[in-house]
This record gives sequence, structure tokens and C-alpha cells, in this order.
Amino acid sequence: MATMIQAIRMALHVGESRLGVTEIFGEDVGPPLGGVFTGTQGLETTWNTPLDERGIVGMAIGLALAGRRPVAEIQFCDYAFNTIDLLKIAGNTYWASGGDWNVPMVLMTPVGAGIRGSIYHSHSFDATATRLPGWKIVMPSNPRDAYGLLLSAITDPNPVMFLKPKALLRLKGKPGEEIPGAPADDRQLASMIDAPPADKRAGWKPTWPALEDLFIPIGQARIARPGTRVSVLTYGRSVPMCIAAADELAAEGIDVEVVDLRSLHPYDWDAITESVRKTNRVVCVNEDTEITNFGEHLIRRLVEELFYELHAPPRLVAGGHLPGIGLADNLEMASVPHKEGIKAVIAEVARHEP
Amino acid sequence: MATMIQAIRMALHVGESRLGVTEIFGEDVGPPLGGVFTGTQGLETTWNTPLDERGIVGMAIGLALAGRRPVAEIQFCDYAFNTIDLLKIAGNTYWASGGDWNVPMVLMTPVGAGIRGSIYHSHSFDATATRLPGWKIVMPSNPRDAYGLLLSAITDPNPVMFLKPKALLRLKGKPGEEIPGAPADDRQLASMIDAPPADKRAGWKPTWPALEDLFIPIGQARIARPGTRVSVLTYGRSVPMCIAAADELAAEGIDVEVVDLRSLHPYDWDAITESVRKTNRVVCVNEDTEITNFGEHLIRRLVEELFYELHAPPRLVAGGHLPGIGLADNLEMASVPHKEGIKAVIAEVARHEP
Amino acid sequence: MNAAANAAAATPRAEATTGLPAELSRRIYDLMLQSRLLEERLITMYKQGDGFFWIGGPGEEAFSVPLGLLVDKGHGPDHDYLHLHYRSSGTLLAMGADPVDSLRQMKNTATDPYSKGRNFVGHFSVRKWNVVPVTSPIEVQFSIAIGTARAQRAGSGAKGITIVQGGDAGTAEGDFATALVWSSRKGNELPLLLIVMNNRYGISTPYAGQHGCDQIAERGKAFGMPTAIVDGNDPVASYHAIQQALDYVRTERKPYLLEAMVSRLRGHSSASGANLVRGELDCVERFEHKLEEHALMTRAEMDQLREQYTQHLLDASQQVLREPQPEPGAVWDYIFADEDQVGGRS
Amino acid sequence: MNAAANAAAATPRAEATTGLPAELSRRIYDLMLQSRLLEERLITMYKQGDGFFWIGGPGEEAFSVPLGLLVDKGHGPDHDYLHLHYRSSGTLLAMGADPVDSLRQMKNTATDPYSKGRNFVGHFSVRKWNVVPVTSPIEVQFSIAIGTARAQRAGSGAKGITIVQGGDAGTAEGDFATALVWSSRKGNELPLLLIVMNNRYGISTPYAGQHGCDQIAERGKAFGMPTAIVDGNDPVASYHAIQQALDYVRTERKPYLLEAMVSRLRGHSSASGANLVRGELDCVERFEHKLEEHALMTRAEMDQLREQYTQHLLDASQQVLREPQPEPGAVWDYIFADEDQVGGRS
Ligand SMILES: Cc1ncc(C[n+]2csc(CCOP(=O)(O)OP(=O)(O)O)c2C)c(N)n1
Ligand SMILES: Cc1ncc(C[n+]2csc(CCOP(=O)(O)OP(=O)(O)O)c2C)c(N)n1
Ligand SMILES: [Mg+2]
Ligand SMILES: [Mg+2]
Repeated sequence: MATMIQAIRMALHVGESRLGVTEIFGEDVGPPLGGVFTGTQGLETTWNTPLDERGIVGMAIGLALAGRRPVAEIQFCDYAFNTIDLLKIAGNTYWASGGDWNVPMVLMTPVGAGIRGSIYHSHSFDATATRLPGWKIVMPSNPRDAYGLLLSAITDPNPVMFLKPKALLRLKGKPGEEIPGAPADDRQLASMIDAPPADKRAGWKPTWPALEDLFIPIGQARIARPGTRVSVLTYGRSVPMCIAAADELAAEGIDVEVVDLRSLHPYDWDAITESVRKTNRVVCVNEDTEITNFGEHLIRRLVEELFYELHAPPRLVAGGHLPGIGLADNLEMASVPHKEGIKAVIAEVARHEP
Repeated sequence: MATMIQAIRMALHVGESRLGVTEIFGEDVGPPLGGVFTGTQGLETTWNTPLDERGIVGMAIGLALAGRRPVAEIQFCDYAFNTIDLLKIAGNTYWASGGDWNVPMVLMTPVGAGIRGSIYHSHSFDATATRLPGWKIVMPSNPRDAYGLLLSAITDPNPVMFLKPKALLRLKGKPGEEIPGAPADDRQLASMIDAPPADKRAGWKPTWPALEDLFIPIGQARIARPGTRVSVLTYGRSVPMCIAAADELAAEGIDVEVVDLRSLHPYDWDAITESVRKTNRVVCVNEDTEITNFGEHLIRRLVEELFYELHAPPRLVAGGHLPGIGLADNLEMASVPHKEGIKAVIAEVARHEP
Repeated sequence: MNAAANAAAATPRAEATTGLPAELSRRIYDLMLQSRLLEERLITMYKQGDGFFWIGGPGEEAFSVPLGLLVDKGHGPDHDYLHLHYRSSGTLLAMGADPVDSLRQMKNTATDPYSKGRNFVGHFSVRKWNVVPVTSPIEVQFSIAIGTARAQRAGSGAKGITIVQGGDAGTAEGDFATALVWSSRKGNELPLLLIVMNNRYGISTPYAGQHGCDQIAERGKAFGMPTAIVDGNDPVASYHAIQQALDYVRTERKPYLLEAMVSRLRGHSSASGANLVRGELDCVERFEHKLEEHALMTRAEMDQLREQYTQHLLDASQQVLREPQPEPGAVWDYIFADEDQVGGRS
Repeated sequence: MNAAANAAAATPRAEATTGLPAELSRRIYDLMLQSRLLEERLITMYKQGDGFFWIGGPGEEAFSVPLGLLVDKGHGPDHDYLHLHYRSSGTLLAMGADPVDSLRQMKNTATDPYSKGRNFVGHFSVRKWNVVPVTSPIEVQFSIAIGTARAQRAGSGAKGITIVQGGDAGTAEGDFATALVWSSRKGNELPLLLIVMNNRYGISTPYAGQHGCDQIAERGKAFGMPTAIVDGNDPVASYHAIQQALDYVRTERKPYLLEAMVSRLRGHSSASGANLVRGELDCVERFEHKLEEHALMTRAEMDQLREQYTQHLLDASQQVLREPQPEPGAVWDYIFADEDQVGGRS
């Protein structure tokens, strides 16, 4: 089964070969490297930019204004914080011009902890991204969603941010997470689309499988694990953790529903409220720092609209309000949510007596 | 009585004359203009920077590392969004170096709507600022607090952000909002410290009153209006609106407590919980966009810790999730909270039957 | 134009002396005058409370009008993309914009075609002419312009080029360097004309003491791009300088840095009063003398033109005051290009 | 040093030929070797799983060691501030840093004096020597360095200057332009030495095709600052170039841009394998030949030194593995300089 990074590569291939993507660029995105996570290997329209994130975002906006379909990458979201003003412009150009100019661009960037990336390869971007009106924000938790969300992002007439959960990029899909048209056999797929080692790469060309369309609508959540006792609202890297926590809690007789938002903006309010109305208990889980966190928006709106249907105080499991994520195991583990902690909070909420 | 902008000017004078402030800089901060809001007129250590916000923030960090006490200004917070990475560095340097280097700097910037500033002179910065671990964030709602918070900011060994509510800068203090040592008479004060018109400004020097110290501790809220029925948690420009709404509601027999946070980080959790425990009802009011908003953090923490003491769903009154604030009256009014809307929500919460 | 057209037919003598065909000289004057009078009307509206803020181009007409006449106007990469600043009214008028639309933006009416009453005056947006939205943040247009220029780079087949314009103080922003770096990459050059309008001020801050180079144009040299400095108060010199720069960029598909020395006749904006500034050269006045001198137009013709446009703008402004303001609910329009689907409201 | 000290006394002949006093040549070699062996030990630790990530300076020793020897070391504005990058181990060792501390940062131990196990190796911070924390974001040090330099500007009375160092690709960031603009303001110049370590790569991206200038040094000229390019693989040439640059900045209190052409012997970082790269000149090897040639050291002496340091670093790395890791609760330390008062936890 394909990994998420292979799924992204295949989606970009579909994008440039039949969905109108005109260029895919960023630092080390083109040959010879094809991306620090191999996400852009073997593609036709990739190129390497100067080391200048402001230029990368500006370039994408300009190309979009000129009617092209750019897909830009910021190598790590940790390095996008000097471009927030430009991201705001991408998000407000259509509005500020009264509908005169739209900005159809995709910005991809790896986010989150989990690879011992220390202070500058561990940032989350979801809270910041949800503060950018005019942007659509998606974040997959598995290869199939990555493929389907990226195809939707590529064809969207608005700026769409595609957040790549760093820690999941190399994980293979599970049953049900197939990429339509991609060979099921890992080794076969790898031999077709993974670039050989640097020294043997010259002249290499990938053999793309006959990939089929899969458009996962932006704004549509997915019930990653159905359950009845507690609703867990999460996305990206936290999804598999929450599912694992839920599976363990099942043994303790606690039946947890895990809602994978997939789209952070617009988010699937119907799916969220349907789940919470059913379980009457909610836990929001994400990795970003806890103060002024997107999960707090969901909780605020839930208490505003569903106050009396909540049988336990809603809870947020998020990253600590820390200046950074430290390198040492202990430090990273103490800074972002992990299965055990998530499990404990879900259990508390599930067992809470009104 | 002094206006807030006069209070800021006087605090900066105290800062440079006896609290160790070594330089005050930013775009048009020095002579001849002395700040686009006159906040730095007549000071000794002001200078004009190049038009480069990244340079301004970097300059402040560097000066602080070199043991100076800089006060930097970003002319409008709308133009600080290309410096978030540097602001993060100011906030993480002490932590990242394991306590080796601290960064004692003050960053001032005008925020918020209320002057028909259109898309780029109306931004709020509180949600973004509270997402900068390692920073202390203050925002006054009246001249006295502005004076006392700025003196505390200047003497703090950490980076402190001083958010200036644009719409309140020219408002005079009310009784109880005196600046210790400043003449009570407006005209007298103006004649002493307000610069004459540009053409008569050459050679002018202010006559500073004998100002006294006033250190309002960072992290300490103020009960702006005591009440019993509903707690309104707010700050900055929204404070006078909330007080006005509360005064009108008093006539309807609704006794509202307005808590002026003054410090957004660290915030005064004791004062907040004490008020909410008393009223059992809470409304958070601020101007920033509503998705991933600092008020949502307060509400999330309140429901986590005080769920059963809440007799009504907590509410947030904030700015719409819009790409910008439009110029026309109708557009600005429809984009940020105003007295009538605040009043309606408080009344709803007050009248809510559990 | 009509009034100007009535003027005596062009004489080779005049051409020789103004350096431009007589008809073109009159056309340029006519547009400079319209642009100046438009700005004066906008300032009057501001002073009468019919607008919250004024910023604009009095003092840049001698450059901005020729620029507007020389651009390849149209939609898409085969025409020129314009990333202008908030003093570019002369360029827009020369391209054929209706001055009344600026009055609408000044009064933030619902009929404002540039921003629907959302943005300050001078913040143009005309997609059909490749005029991308003018943004308030200084210099970001230089980071964005490299994108439209890349869509037109050598080999793309596109015939148009990209023109980006900003002030002198703004070149201190990293975005100016971004445009220099990205447009000059060896083998990946971009067809980009970078224009710096140097009025020697950033709000209240003089050029002197803020820059290490005497002229901003010097900064292009390290990147191997041709540079030029022109008297932006002289429409003839500006016309030729712009034409030369455009020819280079169009044919070479490489960047060119042009610096225009201009005046700031009404100060920075309404925030500084918008009153006449003493000691700044007035390009309209100067050109009027020249036209008279060379018998291309008479004072009477010019006075008549001035009167005619002044009256027209006065009438137009009164008309605009009667036009509707945006509805409060309009804030929710144009958030997304597909549907206005807003989180928290989906 | 001892071993080197045992070597034959300096001979004028040698001095004449290496261009530096014999003793100094041996000192520089000794430090270059220590720095190289330190990096090799760090790479070995990485490959053995005793560290999550490696990045460092193999290929920059011939420049970074002389730099460390020439800085005015101390605390406060009367000494030099250093804003280094993640390849500056040679400079730190030359200043007197203990190599073991780098092993500690590699293994992210609680005893790591630079970041307490929080940051990647090569991210130095030594307040007592004015070494400000090395940051991972490329080029931001150029925007921050102008601040320490301003604290030392002409008239401030401060004797020290500020030195800022980064790579070639990073100069595309606006921060590099910020340092050029702010340090060269006429009448407000800053005592800033800007150093670009040009290894002709940014990770996988070659210099060619990314820049409009053949040499980064060219970018200083528009700002009226002296510039120089030096063979950063030659410690003698580097020593003289750095000395000349430092003298200028110290006495003139104005900026100077120095570009050093260096090698990247182990590729970008552990992310690209950290293996030896073919075709890159090795400055240590080259200097060894020179020392031998000029009879300043014998091969035997050099081999003995190499063996001695290798053994010392091996022992040290084993020692470091036994040192404690940070406690989980340590994440809450050093958030605020006064008290660790955290919102949500006050
Ligand atoms: C990024 C940014 N910073 C600050 C401002 C506030 N501001 C508006 S105009 C201006 C001065 C611009 O000077 P210059 O670039 O020379 O253009 P000019 O107004 O002189 O034409 C400033 C500082 C802004 N609009 N954007
Ligand atoms: C702002 C930023 N963008 C991207 C990165 C990722 N990155 C780390 S090193 C590097 C290349 C740096 O090249 P150069 O400046 O030449 O320095 P070198 O590593 O070659 O010494 C990149 C892109 C980063 N650390 N910071
Ligand atoms: Mg100017
Ligand atoms: Mg390099």
C-alpha cells in the first residue's frame, strides 16, 4: 500500500498531467532531490527556488493571478512565519478586490512533531492557518485522504493550504486507504515511482500507474472510528493516536468515536454536531500550542450551541504553551499529545458523572 | 486629564530619563513627526528607522541582547505579519539557550478598528500575540493603565508587547485614571508636552511634569465595573463599550461585572475565576477574528474548570472571520463588536434560564 | 481630449523641441491635468468629509501618464501585468479608467468598481487590464510581481511583461531584494520592469540617512540588470526612459530597474494635511510652460480644459454622493471564489 | 596544543613561506584538526544512533578557526558579538570551547551548556563570549546582528564590533538585504562584518541558476561597503582577509562584506547521509601538506595529534552517553527570565 508521501507525489502527477497544475516549486523541490521528504520526485513541472520563503509565496500568488495553477512548498512550516502577511494577501485578494481577482494556488508544508526535529522542525501550523480568512485548510491523516484532498485542493479556485503531517508521511496506508489505480504491492509501487539513490538517479524516470480521480470534498469530515460514548475531534498526526487510544479503551468498554476533520476550514460542522449530539461528550485533540488553539474554537462553538447536550466538560488535549519543542525524547514527549495522555482524558470524559 | 497617547509619551519619557530605556525607534517615530499618533514627540532617544519591519524587530532583539533597553514600534500591527518568525525568536531565545540569553525589549504597536482605517489599519493582534510563547502581552483600556503597564513593560526582563488600542489613543482619562504627577488640566498638559504644528516645531522642547512611578503589575486584571449577574471578560478598545453596555443594562436591572484583563499573557486567572464563580455567567469580548480567538481560550479553560458553575452557555463576541475590515461605515460596523451587539448578548446570557 | 484635439495641428518644429509629436504632447498634458484635477477633487472631498482618507499621486503625473500610455493593455500573459502603488492614478487614467470610479472609491460606495467600498482611494484593481489589486502594505507587490513575470518568462510564449512600482523608502523592505534576486537568476531571468518612484520621503522620514546608496538604481547593478534614473517631473524624458526600459524587457525578457525622481506636492496623505508643499517642483505647471513656449497649446486652451474637467469632476462627485453605500451584509461577499462558505457559518 | 608545541621551533623561512608565524600556523592546524575530528565524532555518534541529527562545519575549518582566533572575545559591547551559523564549530573551538560540550548537544543531554538538550548540535550559545544563540531559521541572524552592531556604533564608545555569518543560498532571504541596508545608512553606519560562507549549495540546490551575481560580495558594492572574496580553504589567506576586514570595521565603525569560498565535505547534513563528498577540496589535508612541505610539522607529529584527539573524543563521547537526559518537566524551565509564569498555569 502507498505511503502518504507517495500518495502526495501521485496526486501531484495527476495534477500536472491532467488537472492543469503548471508548476510545482519550493526549496529543493526539483531535481536532484525532489523534496526533503521525496514528495516531488520524478515530476515534470518541479523547480528549485531561491532560499526565500517570501519569494516562494509571492511567486505562487503572482502565478495564480496570471492564470497559472501553482503548487508551492514551504520546506517546513516552521519557516513560513515570515510570510504571514503574504498569506493574508493570498486570502484577502478576492475579497479586497470585490471579487475581481481570485488566487487559485496550493501551498503545501510539512507540519508537526514526531521526528525529533527539535525547535525548528516540529512546529504545528493549524492554529495559525485557521486564522487566515479566505484560505481553505486541509490536513490528511492517511494516504488516501492525502491523495483525494490534494486533487480537490489543486482544482479549487481559492488558496488552499495542504498541511502534511510530517510523522505520517512514510507510513503505509491501511486497508480501505487505497489510492485508486495504484498497485497494491509496495515493492511494485516503489519500483515504479520512488527515485533510486542519488548516485543512480541521473536519467531516471518514474513509471506512473494509471491513477484514477478521487476528489475528497474540502469541508467534509470522516468518521475514522465510529463510537457512541465520546466524540474525539481531531486531524492529521493525532488521528492514528486517537484511534489507537480508542481501540485500547474499547477493551475497557469505552466506545469512542473518532472524527477526522480532514478540512480545518471550512470545517464540517454538521458531522461534528451529529457526532456530539450522539455521544454528548467531546474531546478535541491537536498538537498545536494550547493558548488560542483551533480546538478551542470548536469547543467554544459547541458550548454556545450544544451546551445542554454536553454531559461532561469538553476537553482539549493539545501542545503545551511552550516556546519550542525540545530535541530530547523526554522534552518532545512532554510537549505534544501522546496516546497515553489522550487515552486518559478520553476515559475521564467518558466516565464523568454529570 | 491626559489622553492615552499623552500617557504613553509620558511613560516613555520616564523610561528614557530614569528607567534605563536606551532607544525608542520605528518608522516616523523620531523627529520631525514623533509618531503617526504623536506618541513619541519630544523624547530624547527616538530615531527613525528604514521602512523595514523585519529590521525593526531584529534591531530590537539585537539591542536587547547587547544589554540595551530598546522600545520599538511597528507603525500599525497590520504591518507586523511579516515578522512573526522574529517575534517567535524574541520569545524563544531565553528558552532555546537554556536561560543563557534573555531579551528585554518592548514592542509597541497600534491595534484594532474604530477609525475607518480600512483593510490595513484595522487589524487586531491579540489572538496572534497570545500565540507567541515567551512574550508578555499587555493592552490598556485607559490612560492610567497605559502609563502603568508601559512602565512595567519597560522594566521587565522579557520581551513585552504593548498593544495600543488605536481608537482610544486620543480619549481623555476619566476620574480615577490620573497619571501620578501629571497636571489635571488638559490645556496645561498639552501646552507642556504636545508638539506645536509642524511649521512651528523647530527647536521646540517639551516641559515634562514631575511624573511619579506607577507600576501596574503584568498579569493583574482590573475590575472595571463591579457587578453580580454576568462577568464580561475583555480588554483594550472593547472595555469602554462593555462598560457602556453594562451601564445601560443596569437600567434594565442587569448588574454586569466588567473585567479588564489588561494583561493577555500571563493573564489573571484568579481574578477571572473569582468573577465567574460569583456571577456564574460569562461573555468574552474582543475585536479579533472569531476563529481561533483568545477569548475562545478563556472559554475553553472556563468550561474545563468551572463547567458546573456556569448557569448559561458562555458566549464570545468577536470580529467576524473576514479577510479584512471594509472602509465603509456599514462594513466596519458589521465586522467588529459594538455596544448594541455586546449589550444584546450580555442580556441574553443574563436572562438565560438554566 | 476633444478640447486638446481642437488645438492647432502639430508642427515639426514643436516636435523637435518637446521631443515628442505635438499630438502626443497634448495628449499627455491632457491626462496629466485630468489626473491632477482628480486628485484635487479627492482632496476636497476628504476635506469636506466625503471620504475617510486620501492618498494619491500629485507630483507623479509626468511619469505615471506616459507609463499608462506605453503599457500593453489587456488581459492575460500576452499583455502587461501592472503591480502599482497608491499614487498611480495617472497611469490608470492614461489607460482609460473613468475618474468617477476613483471618486466612488473615495466615498466608499457600493458602486466602487475597485473594491466595493472596502479599500482606500488609489487602491485600483482592474482585472480586464491586468491591473492587480494595489495593496496597502508597502513593497509586497515586489514579491508578488515575480509570479506574473514568471508566467511570461522567455520560452513561455507570452508576449506581455510585468511592471512593478513602489516608493523609495519601501525599497528597504526585503521584498525589494526578493524581486532583484528572483528576477535576475542566471538562466532564469524574468521579464520584469522594476520602477522606484523616488520622492525622497517615506511619510516624514527623508531619504538622507536611511540609505547607503545615493540612488536606489545602484542596487540593480550587482544583479547585472540595466538601470536608469529619470527626471520623473519631465513627461518627455519619462516617456523615452519608460519606452527604452519596456523595449529592453520585452525583447530581452530580463529585468530592468528604473528610478524616477518625482515630487510629493500634497505631502504624504490626508494624515499630514494634504496641503500644498512649498519647494516641490510641479510637473503640470512646468509642462504647461513648455507647451506654451512651443506654441503647442495656448494658455486659454489650457484654462478651458482645466475648467471643463474641474466642472465635470465637481458634478461627478455630487453624483457619487447620491450613490448607495455597501450593505452591512456585504462583508460576507467574495470570501471564496466558489461559494461564500465560511467556517463557523458553513 | 602540547604535541604541536613540541614541534621544531619556528623558522623565519617557514614564516616567509606559510605567510604566518610558525607557531601560529601550528596552532591553526591543531584547531582545524580538532574541529574536523570533532565533526567526525559527531557524525559517528549520529550513525550509531547517539543523536537524532547532525549538521556542522567539515570544510569550513580553514576560515572558521582563524576567525575564532581573531575575534575580541569577551562579554558586552566592548567585545565582539558573534551571530554564527550551524557550521561554526571551528570558531568556537578556536575561542576555547570544550569539544565535549558539542558531544553533549549532539546527545541532547541535560548537561548540554548550549541548549540543555533542546536544540540540534552546532547551535551554540555562549553569553560570556558574546556568542548569541545560533538559530535554525536561515539568515535571521542578519536582521538581529544590526542590533548588537548598533549598540557598538561610532559614538557609543563601545570597542567591540559585530560579526554575522551565514551561507550563500541564505543570502536570497530579505534578511541579508536588511543587514546591508541598515548597516550602511549614510551617517548611521554600523560596525558590522558580514560574512558569507559560499559552499555553492543550499542543501541540494547549486548556486548556479539561483543568483544574478557571480559572487555574493558584489551585493555590498551598491551600499558603498568594502567587499572581499577569499579562498576559505586556505587558513593563511583567510587569516589575513579576516584581519583586514576586522581592522576596517573596528577603526571605521562601518560595514564590510567578506565572502569565503569553502567546501562542504560531508554534504548538507545527516539528512543527506553525511558521507564524504567526492571532488571537494579538503582544507585540513591541504594544510597538512603545506606544513610538511615547509617543515613546520612532520607527518608523524600530525598523525600523533590526530590519534590523540580521536582517542580523547571517543572517550568523551562514551562519557557523554552516561550523562543524564533532561527531565520531562524541564520543558517549563526558562520561559520567562523573571519567573516561569505561564499563561494557563499562572
Ligand atoms: C509594510 C508597511 N509598513 C508601513 C506602512 C505605513 N506606510 C504607509 S506609506 C509609508 C511610506 C512609504 O514611503 P515610500 O515607499 O517612499 O512611498 P511614498 O509614500 O513616498 O510614495 C509608510 C511607512 C505600510 N503601509 N506598509
Ligand atoms: C528560513 C529557512 N528556510 C529553510 C530552511 C531549511 N534549510 C536548512 S539549511 C538550508 C540551506 C542553506 O544553504 P546556505 O545558506 O547556502 O547554507 P549552507 O547550509 O550551504 O552552509 C535550508 C534550505 C531553514 N533552516 N530556514
Ligand atoms: Mg517616498
Ligand atoms: Mg551553501
